[in-house]
Amino acid sequence: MDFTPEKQSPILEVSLLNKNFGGMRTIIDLSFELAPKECLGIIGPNGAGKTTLFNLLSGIIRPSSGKILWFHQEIQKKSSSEIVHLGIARTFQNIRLFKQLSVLENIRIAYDIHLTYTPLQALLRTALTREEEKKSAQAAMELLDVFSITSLAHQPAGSLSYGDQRRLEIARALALHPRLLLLDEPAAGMNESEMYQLVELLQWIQKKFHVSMLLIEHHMAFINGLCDRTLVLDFGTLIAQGTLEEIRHDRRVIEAYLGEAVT
Amino acid sequence: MSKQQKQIVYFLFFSILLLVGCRSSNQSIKIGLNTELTGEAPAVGASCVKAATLFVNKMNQDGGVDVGGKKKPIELIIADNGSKADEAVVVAQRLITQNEVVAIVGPNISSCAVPASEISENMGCLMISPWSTNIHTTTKNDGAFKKYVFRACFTELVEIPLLAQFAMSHLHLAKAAVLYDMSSESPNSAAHQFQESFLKAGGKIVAMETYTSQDRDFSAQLTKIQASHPDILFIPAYYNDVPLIAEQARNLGITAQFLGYNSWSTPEIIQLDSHHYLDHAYFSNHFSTESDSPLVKKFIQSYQSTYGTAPDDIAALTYDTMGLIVESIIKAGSLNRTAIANMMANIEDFTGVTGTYKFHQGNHDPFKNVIVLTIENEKFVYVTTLQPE
Amino acid sequence: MDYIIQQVINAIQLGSIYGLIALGYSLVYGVLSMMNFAHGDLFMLGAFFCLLLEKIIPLPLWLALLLTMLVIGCLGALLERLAYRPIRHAPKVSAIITSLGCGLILENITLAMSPYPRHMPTLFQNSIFHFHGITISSLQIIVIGISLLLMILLDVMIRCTTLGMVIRALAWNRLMVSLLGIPANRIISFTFALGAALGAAAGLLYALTYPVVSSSMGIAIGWKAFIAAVIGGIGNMRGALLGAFILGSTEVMSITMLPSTYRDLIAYSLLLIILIFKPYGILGEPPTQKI
Amino acid sequence: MIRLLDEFRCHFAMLRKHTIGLTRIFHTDHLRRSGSQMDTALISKSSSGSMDSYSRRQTSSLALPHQPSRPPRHDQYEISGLTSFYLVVLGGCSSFVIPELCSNYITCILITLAINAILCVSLNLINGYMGEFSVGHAAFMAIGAYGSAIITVKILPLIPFSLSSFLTFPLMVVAGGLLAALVGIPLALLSFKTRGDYLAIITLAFLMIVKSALENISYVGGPRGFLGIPPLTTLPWVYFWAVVTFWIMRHFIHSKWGRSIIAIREDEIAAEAMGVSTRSAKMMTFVISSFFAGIAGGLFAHQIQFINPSSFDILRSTNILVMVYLGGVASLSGSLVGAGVFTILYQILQPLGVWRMVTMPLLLVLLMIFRPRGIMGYQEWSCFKLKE
Repeated sequence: MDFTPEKQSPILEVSLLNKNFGGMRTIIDLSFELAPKECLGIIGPNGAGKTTLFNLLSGIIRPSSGKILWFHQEIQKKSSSEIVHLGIARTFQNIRLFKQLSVLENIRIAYDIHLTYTPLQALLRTALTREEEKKSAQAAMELLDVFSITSLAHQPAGSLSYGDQRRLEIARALALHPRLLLLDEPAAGMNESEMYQLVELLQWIQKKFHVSMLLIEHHMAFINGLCDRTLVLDFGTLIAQGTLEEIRHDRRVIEAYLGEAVT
Repeated sequence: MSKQQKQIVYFLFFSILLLVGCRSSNQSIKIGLNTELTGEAPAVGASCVKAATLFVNKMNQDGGVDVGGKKKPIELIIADNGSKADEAVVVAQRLITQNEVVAIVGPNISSCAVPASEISENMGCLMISPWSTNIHTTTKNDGAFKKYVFRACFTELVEIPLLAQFAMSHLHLAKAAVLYDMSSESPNSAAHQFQESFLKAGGKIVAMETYTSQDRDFSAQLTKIQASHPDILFIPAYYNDVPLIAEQARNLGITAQFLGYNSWSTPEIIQLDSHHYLDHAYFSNHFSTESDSPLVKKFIQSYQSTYGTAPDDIAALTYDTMGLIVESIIKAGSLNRTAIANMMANIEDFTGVTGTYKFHQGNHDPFKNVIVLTIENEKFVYVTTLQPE
Repeated sequence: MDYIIQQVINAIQLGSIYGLIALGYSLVYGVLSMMNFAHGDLFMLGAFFCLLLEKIIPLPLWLALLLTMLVIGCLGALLERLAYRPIRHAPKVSAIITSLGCGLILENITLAMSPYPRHMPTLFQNSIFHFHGITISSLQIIVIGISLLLMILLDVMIRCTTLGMVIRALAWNRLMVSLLGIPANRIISFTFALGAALGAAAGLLYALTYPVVSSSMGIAIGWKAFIAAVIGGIGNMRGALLGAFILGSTEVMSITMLPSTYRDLIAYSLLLIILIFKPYGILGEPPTQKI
Repeated sequence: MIRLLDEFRCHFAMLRKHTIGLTRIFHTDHLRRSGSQMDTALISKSSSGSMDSYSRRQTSSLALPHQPSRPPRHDQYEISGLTSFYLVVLGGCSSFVIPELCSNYITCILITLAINAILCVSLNLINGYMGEFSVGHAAFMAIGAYGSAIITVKILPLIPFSLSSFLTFPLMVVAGGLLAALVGIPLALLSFKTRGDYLAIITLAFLMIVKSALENISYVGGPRGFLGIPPLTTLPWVYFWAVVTFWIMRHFIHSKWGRSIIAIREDEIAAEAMGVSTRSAKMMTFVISSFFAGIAGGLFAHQIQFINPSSFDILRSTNILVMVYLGGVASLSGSLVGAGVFTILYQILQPLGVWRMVTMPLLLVLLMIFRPRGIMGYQEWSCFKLKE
């Protein structure tokens, strides 16, 4: 099988990744690669280890063994914030916004990784600090405009509707200017039309910002609209990968979803 | 002027008005009482207030104090310092500048008295601590006495060596253990003073154990003390800890003679010791209710009839402090703070309920006898009087 | 050897009293995840109430214990109803501050009413046994006995009864429990009452052992018992006991081996060391968080 | 009689007018924490900014039925930067004038108020902005107090030439603060591993350790206390330090680090996922907070002239906590209000004696029930906000 649409060296290589919680093996010998600008979908039944994989990639938990290479650099031992600085941003399955802060502040906190002033400069509020702060506020507003939630800029993030919260979380991740975006069920809780709007938005984002994407989703239509390739996880192992069409006819995938009786 | 600026001006104007406050003056002699009504030693403050009120009522019934030919009543201003150093400072400042007192009685606890004395000294207002035994209450860093600060009690430098001597020569006991409250200032210094004096007197210290304020379980320390088989157990501790220590010591089988110092003297100690573990314990004190002096008898009688209890040493010392202040006001013949303080320094023969006061040669610590008491039948019983050399 | 055994007895006695108070902290924390800093003052009130009771009508120990537990238990429930329930949904910190405030109120009301320490009357004839240089009093045996009995009763109640199951369920998911038709508020009040009653029992036993009762006794002992609960893993009943005995024996041991001035220094350093290696106490589990 | 009533009503109306005016000056609105002018400017700018047609179509098609965008209110009572500068200068002048005009007692209360405000704002950084619960703040204060006192009393006399206290005093206070900050580091390290209630206990244990250690060090007087500290703390000095503290705090809060600790308060994992290095943010917060607590300690030592370990017990920590939560968490103005209300109430309630100790916590509990965030929780007077 030809895994990569273009013959380029992969930006993310995961090899023989394992994660044990106590005696539970949630990720078993997982290996895959991600090409630049590729959008990779991850599907699998509940408890397959999809979110655990994201937690491993984003440094929230450490793998038991195995390697994660990001531009040929091992990142499996790095902390979450270091990984963000290397260009991997994520969203969460159960939205983790800073709920009491305003929408604008949520974005600005993410944008802060681009600010370069030193603590001393911050305490003295030098010209550089003021200029950078101003720029960051502007950039945050522009980003809100892209997601058309400008009018909500001063609402507390927790008061937003579910769909808006999802979008805000994606906007917040984009403010980090990542090269890889990990989206954990971005369309959960959205209706059909909202979902299609999100697909369009994500397509536009991918083109505009040149980001690769890795997304967990249950809606096949969503995956179909966005992803170049799809990985299927079951009980922590990779049971299939390829285009959606290829997967759809894979025996093991059907077994995993529908049980062994159907062949 | 814009509306906004106007408002700021208003705001500042009102706040300055508020700050300047109101000042009043009338014809009474104001004496401040800076004492510990709350905090770690409320009993001390309560006795202090009782005695001072008793004194003021008596003086006012007699028509007041003769100041330069005019009789003026005394007004007592009672303030609580919460047994805290910073509060004591604020209270001292308030008494001096807001209430415009001519003299301050208290604080009693050294940790409050030392910082408050600095305020009195800087602002030139007489302050007499009835009960503080820390040398730094009346002396500056260089050892010289503060001009405006006195005390009505003897210091531990006088008391403890005499007590150590008493233990050696009267009781003939030479092996001592000490259990003291290390986090309280006075017991801590008394313990170390005792260690020094007792060694000098030829005795032996077999154990020095400590606890911190609020502790109730002393069994571990006492077990350790028991292993060293002392003849004397010296317990410099506040009155509420002593009965507990005594009980736990006796229950553990310690038979040593208990010895205490002036912190024991509150009658509360007897009430707390309902099983008489403290019987025949000796302690040094400022004051004994068994004196034959008519002055003392009269004081005890009026105190008893007013409050229903016998006065303790803090009450007696406060009473004397008030007497000292009035004495120097009469001698000075004016309400000038400096004049009163100068007169105070020259008092050589004031007889109070706790003995005769002498402040000679610029010494602001009075020259007084130490009384030894023992506890028998729920009473403090007079044993002997120790004369300082 | 006698010396060591004597110190071990001292440690057990100290530990069992810390344990009884620590249980109250853990019980309330387990159900509401709230640090009830007023617990130390309920402990103090237990001692005061019993003192008052004995002044009015001299009662035997068991009756005094029951009555004290009952009354202070009700007081605990009242405190929960008046002060803690209105802020149950407020930020966690305001609950902590409220409990600190309630503690101060209780302490200072007692101080205002009774500024002097009081002597606790004895409720039974205390006899002292000496063998081979070791001293044990009947009081010590009774105190340790009652503490252990109460601890076991509580453990059995939490583990084996329906009520205990509901309390444990509340600790996991309060909303779900009320959705199941169980009157969660009443159970929470009851848990508070239970915690307060345990504290009061500890107060009574403490006052019997160290018969001077003062308004400030709650703070000093309360904080120590709280630390004991944390060492063991707060919210965990057995952990609270373990922590209490560890703290008690550390205190006694540091006095035995070193100059007693270093006792607090050592006891609290031990706490820090334990929390460095076991950030959630010895038996405690880190709060699970779904990411 | 009626005339009297009328007069009274007149008076009351006037008073109300002034109060309203005052509240408007210190305008509070938590939704506008980030400053309104800037945002209006940005909205207009970004909407006319360059965006390709695709995205514009997106925008229109994506638009959900939102509430119509609120035009930001313009407030005529907003204090401009220049006015607040004048206010600060005016305060500075009055700090020189007040000790001359008013009694020492008033001066002393104002000094205490300023020291309390510094303590309060430094604790607010940890408890309010970062959302941790520290009960050990008195320990930092103690270290600052002892540190600066040691330098003043023991080390300065060793220097052969004499320096004016005007030069040395700020240095000593800063040295005390630095010492406290140094001791804050291990506590920050512990805060990496633990959170919430357990961290509260760690800070408590830390306080006990510091107090117990001070009691055991005879060099600083042990339980007898440290004597003979010169009375260098004057109203202008504390005013200066309070202004410096609030100024630096204001800048810190509105910097990226300030935002990052607020993010930690809201959600630590999300903050980490947004590139916030929680470790360095926590370290910085603890160091800054303990530094200013140390400064307050140094000022306190040179005000009271006597310090002993029991001055820095749990009760003092509790008092600082009360001020923070009374005034309001995560608010600089709240810290000022909290310290002010606490200090003044404490003096006003003095005639109540023991019952004062009941009234204060009772007020606190009522406040927690009816206004759990404190007087100014999460709100800010405009003079404490930053223009961008």
